[in-house]
Amino acid sequence: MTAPARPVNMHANGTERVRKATWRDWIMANGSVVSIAVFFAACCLLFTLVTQNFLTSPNILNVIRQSAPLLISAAAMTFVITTGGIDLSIGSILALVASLSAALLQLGVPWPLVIVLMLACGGLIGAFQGFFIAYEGIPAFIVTLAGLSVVRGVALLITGGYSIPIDSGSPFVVIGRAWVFGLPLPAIIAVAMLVIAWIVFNEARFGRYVTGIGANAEAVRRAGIDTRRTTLMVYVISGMAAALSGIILAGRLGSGSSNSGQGFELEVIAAVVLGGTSLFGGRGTIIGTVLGALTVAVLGNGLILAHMSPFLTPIVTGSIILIAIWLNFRLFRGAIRTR
Amino acid sequence: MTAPARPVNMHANGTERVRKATWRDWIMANGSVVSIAVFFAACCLLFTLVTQNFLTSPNILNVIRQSAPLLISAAAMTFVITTGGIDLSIGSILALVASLSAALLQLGVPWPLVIVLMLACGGLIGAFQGFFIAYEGIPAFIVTLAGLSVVRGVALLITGGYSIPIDSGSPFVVIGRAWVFGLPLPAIIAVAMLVIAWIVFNEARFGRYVTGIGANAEAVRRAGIDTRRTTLMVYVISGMAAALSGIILAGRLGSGSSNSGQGFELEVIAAVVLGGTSLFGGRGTIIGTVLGALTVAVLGNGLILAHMSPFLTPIVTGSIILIAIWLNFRLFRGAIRTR
Amino acid sequence: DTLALVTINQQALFFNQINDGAKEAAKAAGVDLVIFNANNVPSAQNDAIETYITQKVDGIILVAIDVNGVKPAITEAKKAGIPVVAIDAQIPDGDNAAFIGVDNTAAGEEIGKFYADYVKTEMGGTAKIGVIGALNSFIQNQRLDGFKKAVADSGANVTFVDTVDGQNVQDVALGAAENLMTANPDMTTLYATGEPALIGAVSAVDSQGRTGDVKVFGWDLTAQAVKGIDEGWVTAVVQQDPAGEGKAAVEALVKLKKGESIEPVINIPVTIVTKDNVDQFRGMFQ
Amino acid sequence: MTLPPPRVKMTGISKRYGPINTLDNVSLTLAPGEVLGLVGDNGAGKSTLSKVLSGAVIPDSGTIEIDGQAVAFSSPADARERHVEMVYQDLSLCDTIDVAGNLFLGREPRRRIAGVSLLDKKRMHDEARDMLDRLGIVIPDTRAKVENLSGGQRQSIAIGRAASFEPLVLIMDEPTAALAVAEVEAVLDLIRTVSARGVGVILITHRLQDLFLVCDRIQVMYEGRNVAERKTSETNIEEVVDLIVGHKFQARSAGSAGPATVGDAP
Amino acid sequence: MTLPPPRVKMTGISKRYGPINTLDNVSLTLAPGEVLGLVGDNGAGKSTLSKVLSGAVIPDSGTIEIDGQAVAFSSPADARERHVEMVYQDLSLCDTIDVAGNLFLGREPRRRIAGVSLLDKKRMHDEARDMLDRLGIVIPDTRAKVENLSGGQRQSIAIGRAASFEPLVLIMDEPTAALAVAEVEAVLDLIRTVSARGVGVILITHRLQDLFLVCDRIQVMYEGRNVAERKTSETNIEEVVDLIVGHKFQARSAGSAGPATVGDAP
Ligand SMILES: Nc1ncnc2c1ncn2[C@@H]1O[C@H](COP(=O)(O)OP(=O)(O)OP(=O)(O)O)[C@@H](O)[C@H]1O
Ligand SMILES: Nc1ncnc2c1ncn2[C@@H]1O[C@H](COP(=O)(O)OP(=O)(O)OP(=O)(O)O)[C@@H](O)[C@H]1O
Ligand SMILES: O[C@@H]1[C@H](O)[C@H](O)CO[C@H]1O
Ligand SMILES: [Mg+2]
Ligand SMILES: [Mg+2]
Repeated sequence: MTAPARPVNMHANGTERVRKATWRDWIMANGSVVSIAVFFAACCLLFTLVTQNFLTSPNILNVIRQSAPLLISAAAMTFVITTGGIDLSIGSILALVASLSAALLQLGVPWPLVIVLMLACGGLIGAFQGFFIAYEGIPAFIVTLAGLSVVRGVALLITGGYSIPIDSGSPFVVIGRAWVFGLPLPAIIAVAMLVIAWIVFNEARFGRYVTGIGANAEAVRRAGIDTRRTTLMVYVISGMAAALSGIILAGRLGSGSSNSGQGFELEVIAAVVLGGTSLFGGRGTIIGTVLGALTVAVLGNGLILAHMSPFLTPIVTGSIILIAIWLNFRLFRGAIRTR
Repeated sequence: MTAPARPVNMHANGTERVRKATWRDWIMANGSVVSIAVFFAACCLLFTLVTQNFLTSPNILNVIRQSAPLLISAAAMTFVITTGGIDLSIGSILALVASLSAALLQLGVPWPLVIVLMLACGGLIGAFQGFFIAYEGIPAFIVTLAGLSVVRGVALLITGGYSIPIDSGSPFVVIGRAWVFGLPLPAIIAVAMLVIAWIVFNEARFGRYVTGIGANAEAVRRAGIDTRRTTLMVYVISGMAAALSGIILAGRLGSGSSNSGQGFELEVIAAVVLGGTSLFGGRGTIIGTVLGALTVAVLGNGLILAHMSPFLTPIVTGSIILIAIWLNFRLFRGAIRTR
Repeated sequence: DTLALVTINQQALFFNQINDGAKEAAKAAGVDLVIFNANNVPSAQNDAIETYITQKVDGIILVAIDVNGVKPAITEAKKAGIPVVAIDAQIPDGDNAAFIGVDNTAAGEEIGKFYADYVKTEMGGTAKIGVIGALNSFIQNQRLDGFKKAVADSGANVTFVDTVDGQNVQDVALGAAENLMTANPDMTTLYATGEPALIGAVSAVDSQGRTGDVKVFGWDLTAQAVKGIDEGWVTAVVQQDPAGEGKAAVEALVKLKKGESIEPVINIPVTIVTKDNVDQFRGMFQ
Repeated sequence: MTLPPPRVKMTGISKRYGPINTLDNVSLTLAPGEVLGLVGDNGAGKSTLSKVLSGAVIPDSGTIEIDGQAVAFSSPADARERHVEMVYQDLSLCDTIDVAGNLFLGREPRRRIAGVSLLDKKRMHDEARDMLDRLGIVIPDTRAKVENLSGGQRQSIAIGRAASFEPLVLIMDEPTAALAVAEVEAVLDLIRTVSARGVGVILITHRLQDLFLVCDRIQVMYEGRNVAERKTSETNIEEVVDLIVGHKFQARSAGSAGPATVGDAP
Repeated sequence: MTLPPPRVKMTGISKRYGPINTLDNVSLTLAPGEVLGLVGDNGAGKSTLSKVLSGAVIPDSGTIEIDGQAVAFSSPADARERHVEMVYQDLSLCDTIDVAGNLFLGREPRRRIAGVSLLDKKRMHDEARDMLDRLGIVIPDTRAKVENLSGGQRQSIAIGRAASFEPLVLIMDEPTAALAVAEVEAVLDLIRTVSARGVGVILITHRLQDLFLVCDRIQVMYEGRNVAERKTSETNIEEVVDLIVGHKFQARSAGSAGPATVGDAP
């Protein structure tokens, strides 16, 4: 089993077959992330030039603070989508957690307990859905669509449709509003979560198996890995991330309402897909997701700063995204189609 | 190249290896369609028992009339999803067509022209999106999400946020309201569309290539088929179906509003997936889609008839779907997991 | 007897208060009330009305999303001998037996006039105003139109800076309101056309630390709005009487059933809630 | 009288994927009715070169002539129009389509019913059964989806498809890799039959003994380059092995004599 | 003194997929250090039988004993716990994961950083390089995603993975189908090495000449049943061919002598 050394090579050696990888190769290999990064930078540049307030630190901090729930949930959704799954229930979990935490605080439950209970609640809903998906083999789309309906229904039932105020003196609202070292606390939480997500996704076994399941679940199973547990965990993570988003949002709004987070799931999925993660599974990127989410947030912020008419906003937003992605696909085409 | 005849078989022949396929084999092989059919039947039975009016012909006709747009768009969406794509823009196209046709009728454009223009408009939007998806290789989710935003924005711009009435004397409203041979015209249109969709999907080359593209697009391309044109066409069909749905809806409501069809895309996708078409492409069924759409419609109708509290409706709807699909997966497990 | 109430959604307090008022009145009158929530989907309201017609309910209360789009269903109901009472949004030339609610354009003008007077007396006659609207809501558009008209007529020196779309969802409204304030640092007043928009506006002013220099005007009280009024930076809120509307609708249908006649338009007046009269509403939000 | 031009003439074909130079100035010619064996180490570039000829890969540079006429294939459809057919190494089957559907993919027989042209499924299944029988492959049901078939059954379908398109050039990329002994014989027979009809065949295989049963000529690739070409009648397995490996090598598994050890390892 | 129990003893294994009886009462034994050749026609059931042993397929009936102890595998993880490793015919690679990641899938080396255990990527790539070199396969970059590799390169990765898990039973389902000549020799060498260490090896292959280079015993399957078993020393290629095909058959491509025609066709 020793390597067959090749002492007397019979073939005249031509040029070296493999050249050193250049930065161009790197860009092509990471086309989707580079593409969204370029797009993000272009948006920022545009708004900096067009508006006066975009590139001011209060505005930047605002954008990050506003997008904390989006960033956190999108990082979790990257795991879900990379396994080839989807989680449509996160907007509803966010609403349930927001209303339930407001209700519990009103009942006098101490705020640290509320936070722990709410994270557990999100994780439990995720585990429940994950069970049907991973162990019973029901398509994630159906399970989480049912979850979307049921969970928001429960939120509605709890609040009776009323939005429940949270006393602005409660330390709970601090999570949504406080500033620490000149930075908004939600932003700090979001960055911490993103760093953890990046490490788990890229540097830990778990992330490796998540990618593997999306690429070829049967191969991962045959490698002796408990793919069902991994898949279930992914939905637990997603549920907990949605719960954390709900806590931050309730704190920021100072109220819990079953109305929150409508369409949140679509916004999150859009951020993830925009970042280059494939809905077919097997290809995910946390960096891309962060850029995708920030792009969505910056577009929303910048168009208002640019005094865009609200009637034109949806038209312009959609067009910008399409045109920019298109240009990037043209530039980095080599990366996408290697025929 | 003659078949090697096997005159002197050296192996004692045991029992025949392949037995005749039984009905049980058939059920297992068509597990997902059988499963939704059973579920649909169970829902109908339940509502017949629980409510007085469910199984009356006016109610049944009502349900079919109401679900005509859903059925038509779901049939088209089955093609889209079977190629491995998705079309999120259909709710917006429906809204645009509804508002635009109301606006055009108000301007005095003759109704047959309005219909032709609107179908062309839907097809054109579909072709535009299909171009980016099929020829430029941009993920369908991103393209049609941008489309969703832009198209609804245009509808909003046209109506200014108000709804535009259609004169109830106009023959246009006939499309949504007329009865022909004791049947509602929208239902007749829907059935005709479904029959055509079934034939094209199962009995024509086009449907074959649609399935093939979802299963292995490169294999279909290597077979010399123009996969890009086929893919583009699928979005044209979807756009035209959404336009037809919009025409029927505008006729039925006698009004065009940029608000119509909110979340329609999700409802349509849910019907398709519930019917057993795979979001990963390659496996689609028109019969399943019809059953899926009717199930969604019957659940909505039956729960109203049963006077379900609006607080419980989302909870009950979601739970019924989940539990029923789960039971069916358990019963027909063999069909889904052949390990 | 069974009455059916078809509503828009259950995520705005306003609609739930209609439900509560109607439920109570139904109980008092000894009739059953069933409620259908259309979840913001216009055609779902038609579907529900048609279903109730086949079921032959005795009356329908309707909070319409698309006021034109529900007309055929109302006509059907009328043909089937089922009276329909519209709440909150009037049906133009509709076959409904009655309308109960606020004249949104008129009330928009009312708060607009109040606003203009406030600018003249308290702000030296000039102000810049940003609007948080819900472009997808027919009546909220009317409220904005009425408001703008009254302000223009008043001759006050008011500049409308930007209108942002809160889409009738709290968190969307919040983000939009925050960005609106960043975009217009010199903005001195805010107008929110409905409940989610106002909650978003109030949270935004609070979180941006602008309670000192931005005055908020809007529609529909909530606990947060009451607090803002107490603290002095929410100036005026148009309060409708949704529970009263629900109650009136049930009572009207009961009357019709008895063969009595009712007014085709029952205007429920609005109250402009300020620091002076907020106490009488406080009880609703404990 | 001039010689007839070769059926296929590929000149100076190069293709780079990122840092790796997959094909470096490769040429290939094929006469009508000739069977060319294309061999080389794993990763030598055989599949990529043949995909260039089938239109599935577009080369960075180089020219292709078919029957003396320059062509530029921008898709497999173009190559197919010139009657170039290929059995791909990855088989290129649609897993969720049935056996007959895969065999006929792209040229489904149709019949007209009330003016509309629909698939003639009965004919598809009947003819599919014939094709399979001819290749001697046992597949119980032409209505079975190919995803559940065994490796060899899948490969047979890919071969059956390419062979029955009436090609002028037939490229087979390791067509017998998964086949059992009788099926291999059937494929070799098939190659002999079609080449006798004037079809040019390119056979890529690692079963070197097969080369000597059907090929007229053998072309060897090494790390993306042409390195040698031999008439089958003028070489033997030992030389071909050495050419593929790049140095003296003894491989009993290739059918050559001698002990099965690495020739020059200590 | 009693004889040691066989390493593997499968008895009465049956498996039905819908109408087709894929395995019908099949048995198999394997001694420690033995190399068993499992052969049969395409679709005979070889892959299904070996998947039963690797835990990837759950049989309808039948028993498995490992070292005399009854086991019931409900997943590949169970089989792996008993040190049964398999090279699957479809390779079972994750296309979007790199070469090293696929080689180490399921037992990635890790290092602790600040108390958290993270992938030791450097070690993975270094060891991956060693493993590949040992198998004599040329893959320029262990960071390349496997989706872009050639057929033979992919197969080498699947083999490298199974072999380096220190198995007691190693099942190889057509491991050399896509390999070039030197790589085939390396795999045969590998089989000899591991069996000498006491590993029981099941080799499924259609390259019949290889059987005689490494196998101790040959088991033949036909249409889902056991039909014959021979010591390698007591049979020859011709007999094995006849057993596989089910009747007298001459196949020159199998390495047997005589003209390459179907024995009994007219
Ligand atoms: N799409 C692609 N992207 C990147 N590299 C590629 C691509 N296709 C092929 N390669 C590389 O080009 C080289 C040649 O591959 P090819 O498949 O042509 O080899 P081959 O001679 O057919 O080998 P085998 O005998 O193993 O099938 C390999 O190193 C492979 O990794
Ligand atoms: N999951 C499945 N569903 C239905 N049929 C199956 C399934 N798996 C295998 N079969 C059938 O069982 C039979 C045996 O397949 P198997 O893959 O075991 O054959 P094999 O002996 O390995 O053949 P080959 O030499 O071609 O690889 C085939 O006819 C195949 O179609
Ligand atoms: O009148 C109501 C309330 O003001 C609420 O804002 C929701 O929308 C309107 O229909
Ligand atoms: Mg190859
Ligand atoms: Mg096999």
